[in-house]
Amino acid sequence: MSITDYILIFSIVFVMFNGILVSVLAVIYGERKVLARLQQRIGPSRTGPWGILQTLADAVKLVLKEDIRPQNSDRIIFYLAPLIIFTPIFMLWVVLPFGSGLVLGDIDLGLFYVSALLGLSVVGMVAAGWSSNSKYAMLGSARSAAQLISYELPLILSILSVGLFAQLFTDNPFNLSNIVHAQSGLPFIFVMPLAFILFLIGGLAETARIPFDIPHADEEIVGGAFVEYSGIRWGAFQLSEYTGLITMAFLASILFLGGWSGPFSDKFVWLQPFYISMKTGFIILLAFWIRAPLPRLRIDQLMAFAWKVIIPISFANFILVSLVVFMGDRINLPIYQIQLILGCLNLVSMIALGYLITARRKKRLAVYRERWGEK
Amino acid sequence: MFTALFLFFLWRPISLGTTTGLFTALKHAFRRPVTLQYPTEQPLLAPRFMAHPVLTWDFEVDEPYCTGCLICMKICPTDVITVSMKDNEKFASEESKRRKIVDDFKLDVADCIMCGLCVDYCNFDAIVMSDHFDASVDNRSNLVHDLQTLLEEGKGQQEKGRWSPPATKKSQRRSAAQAKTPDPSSSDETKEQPSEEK
Amino acid sequence: METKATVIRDENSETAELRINMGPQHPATHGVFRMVLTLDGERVVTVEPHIGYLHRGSEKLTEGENFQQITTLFDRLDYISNFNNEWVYVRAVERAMEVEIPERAEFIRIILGELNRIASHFLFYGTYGLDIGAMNPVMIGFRERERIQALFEGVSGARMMHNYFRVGGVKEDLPEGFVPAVYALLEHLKKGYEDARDILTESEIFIERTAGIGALDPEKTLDYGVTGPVLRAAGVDYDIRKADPYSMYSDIDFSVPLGSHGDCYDRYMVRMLEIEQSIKIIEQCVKKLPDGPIQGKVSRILRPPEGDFFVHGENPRGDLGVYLVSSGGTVRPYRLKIRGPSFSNLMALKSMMEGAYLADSTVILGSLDIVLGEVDR
Amino acid sequence: MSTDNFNQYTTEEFEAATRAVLGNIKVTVEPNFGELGVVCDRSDIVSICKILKQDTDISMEYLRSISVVDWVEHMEVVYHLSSIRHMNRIVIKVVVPIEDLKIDSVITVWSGADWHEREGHDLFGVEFVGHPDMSPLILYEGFEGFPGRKSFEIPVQETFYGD
Repeated sequence: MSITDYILIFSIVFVMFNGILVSVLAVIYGERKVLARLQQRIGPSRTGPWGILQTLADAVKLVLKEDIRPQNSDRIIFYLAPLIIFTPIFMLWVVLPFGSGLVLGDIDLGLFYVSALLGLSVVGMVAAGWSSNSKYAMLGSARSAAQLISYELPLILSILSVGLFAQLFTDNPFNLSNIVHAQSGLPFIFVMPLAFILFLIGGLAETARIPFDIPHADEEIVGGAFVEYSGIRWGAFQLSEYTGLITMAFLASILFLGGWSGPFSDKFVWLQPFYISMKTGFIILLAFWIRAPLPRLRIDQLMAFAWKVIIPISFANFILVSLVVFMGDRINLPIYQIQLILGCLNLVSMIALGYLITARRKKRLAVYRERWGEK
Repeated sequence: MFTALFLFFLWRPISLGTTTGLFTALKHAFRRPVTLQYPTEQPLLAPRFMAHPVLTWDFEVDEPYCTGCLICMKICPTDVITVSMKDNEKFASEESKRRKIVDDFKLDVADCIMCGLCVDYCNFDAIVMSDHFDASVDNRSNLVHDLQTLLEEGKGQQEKGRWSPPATKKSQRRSAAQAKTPDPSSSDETKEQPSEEK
Repeated sequence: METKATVIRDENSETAELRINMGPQHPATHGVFRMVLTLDGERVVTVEPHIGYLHRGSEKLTEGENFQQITTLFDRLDYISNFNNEWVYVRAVERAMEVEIPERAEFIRIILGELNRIASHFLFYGTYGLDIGAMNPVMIGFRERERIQALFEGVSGARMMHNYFRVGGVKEDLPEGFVPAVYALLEHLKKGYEDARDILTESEIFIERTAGIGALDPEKTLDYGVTGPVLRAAGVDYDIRKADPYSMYSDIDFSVPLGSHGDCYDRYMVRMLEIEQSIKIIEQCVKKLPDGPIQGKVSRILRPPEGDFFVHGENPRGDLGVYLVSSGGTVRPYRLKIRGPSFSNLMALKSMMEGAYLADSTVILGSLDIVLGEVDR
Repeated sequence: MSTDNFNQYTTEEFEAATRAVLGNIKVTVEPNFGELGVVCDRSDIVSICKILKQDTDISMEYLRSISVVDWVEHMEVVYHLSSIRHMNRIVIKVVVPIEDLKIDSVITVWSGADWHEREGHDLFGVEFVGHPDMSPLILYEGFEGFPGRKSFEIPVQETFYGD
């Protein structure tokens, strides 16, 4: 490689890195603003016009803050943990396509790469919690280890079902760009809404957002694994949290919402990043909305939900998709028919599940109705 | 057709508890915020609002109403008032009816709990609760208000009309046990009640 | 559902119990309360409450204050329900001095006291939502409480530390336009109550988190001297407004919501339904509000006769009792003991929390709705 | 638990019933400002409390508070009891001599006596014999003196105004 290549790579990485940082600032600002509106407040309004510089001001404050390390903490791991948690999330962005051809590394096993890196952040969490020499941090890291590992399964299973289905369209179904190309006709959300919902739930849990924010649980263990961190190291954790959220939303829009494709996206290439960021933004907004009124689950309920509800459904969904794809391929059905069959099966199973869950929810609600309902 | 199907099959699972909460939150997003942007928007204080007490000025005789009778000092639950009295020079020249007048008056706002007992118990209506709520200073010793400061603040309060002249108020208190106080503390809903819907 | 579960251990593995210190600086301990939890994984094995961080010696201070000045101390006991505190204190002195209180003053006291109860319960709603992790409730709770406080400011001049109730009546008459303002406020409160209910009451996650958690049976609640909504959630019909009616409560039509299981969910529901009942009481009182004097005949210097008097009233948190010992003819009480409801309610914490999850510890503590100003005094 | 099934006593009836229940024990039973006052010896306090709680006619199941009053020559421990079924109230007053500030703990009767007794020990130095844990509740460990007592001087603290 010549020197110009290095400069090119460096400048691309520089631009992407800073682009992600800026978008994290924007997402944090957006979260504060949206949450404020959902709570009938105004939100940040003083720093800059409409307070848009608020997160920047916070970031500057974090940089200027004293970097404190607890006395008996493990020095090396304590300093390493933010990096461990920080790096894999950013490495994900290598394979995420912003448009047709607009991707750093268009590797064939993109889906595997993504699922491998998604599992890495738990190492950083455990490292941070263990090295802090704080009981709260240790509880938090234990919680996040349990939660992240449990919810990885449904997440990866739903990702794989997308890969399975994309097999019908392309030879390289695990390439993210190919997956997007496969959705130029019909986004996968209409074909397999079940997988989409599973992905959303898994993604919310992976990014530890309400109602699954048990690893942080401000009211119980005051922030979890990174209680003892301060200044920019704490900022690194926060940064990777929100980058994780953006990544999840981005992945969801690539895997299920058709990525960059949209009206006229073939004609005007500049529309493609716009479309994909719109879709990402929509999913992020959804996460904000869910955050506002919902209480947090308890750890045992969360685990029960993962292992008793979500993971069986994910397996069933995976088997359903693979069966339909396999059979459809075998009897040479046209793709639209396979899509129709899978969509209908998904809808039916969703309705069935809906009723099952309703029965379960009613059992919960019966507590209210029996005790306090109208007599 | 699809909508009908959707409603028929999916509405029931959706319309339960948690979802109601989600939609309630969404409803709030379209209401006017209840925030009061404090330094730019000043709160509307009630006429009865109580910040620390200040002393009033008798413009007719050009002297304070306070005679330094010490009752506020005695009734103060946190002992923040220190008063001393002196002979009134204007009484000798028959300008004033007050035989004694306040000599020194110290109020420690840092410890004042704004209970209003001193105003209640003052026999000469010489003390009044101000509406000076943002009393922060950069040094605690600045929170000890002396006679001059209190009188100046009191004059400001009198100009704002937060205080009625003693003749009426004194008789009011006398008859307080019998009659309803006609103190025109007009609107009580002082904080604005923002209309809920957008 | 079952909180008291046995912990299954692998005999070969070595486990250690973890002692963590929750508080006095912890976001969910509602003030400067501290508890030392011994954890087995996520389970709480023992809990050791520590109080006293906010001890200001209120009882001792009263011995050096005049009877008029003590009201200010009572404002600062349970700083969420100030009117109710003042009320119990002035009733104690009135009981000692046998003062007749004019009817208008009584109605003013009931209206303000019940409004304060609503404010307190809304605050509970907000903080309880936050304890469980929901963010919206706290804004709704504070929004409605703010409205009530704005009305209080118009009446007494202060938003929290009112010092408005006097022995024999109230400080000054209600401001003009109070009645329409109360009606407008009640309309807002009803709407706010509906918002509050929609977000938490029927939410499955909320029910999942609270139902069956921290249950106390009636015998145990009484054994610990627990009162207020926590007692009524256990199904014991004991509301001092009904059981030992004071003021004009015997003339007012209202019901006492009762729970059946005594768990956190019932406590929440009892408080929420009490908001409804309080609104009902206020509506009746505003309708009945007579004209007339607001201050009974009391001398300016209060000298209760010799004797000891125990007066209690139904605070939002329970049974606030004031034990007033007067040595006769003095302007200061000889001894004044305050029996705070939160103080007794907190004693039951141990039996509720042991065996529960760590995450439940804040839920249980929140459901007691303690105010440390009253626990430590 | 409701009040319907139980008799509502008048004051006199209740006084008589209490007297009858406490038949063997040497006590003075007389009205005390709207409540029923029982003055007893300090050695009898636990047995009296047990009887009052367990007797179905009295059933003082709710201990409202335990107060200590410092009368300089002696201390007085005052128990306020209440019955939720009957809505009756009893005040038990026990004199404890200043030389020997000891009284039996009633924690075996009501668990709710726990912190009240610890508080009494903290502020007045009354020792409740039989209480499992008499460590300071409200005051910090190592606090000198008993701040509830009349003899305790509140230390005067000068307000600090900085420069």
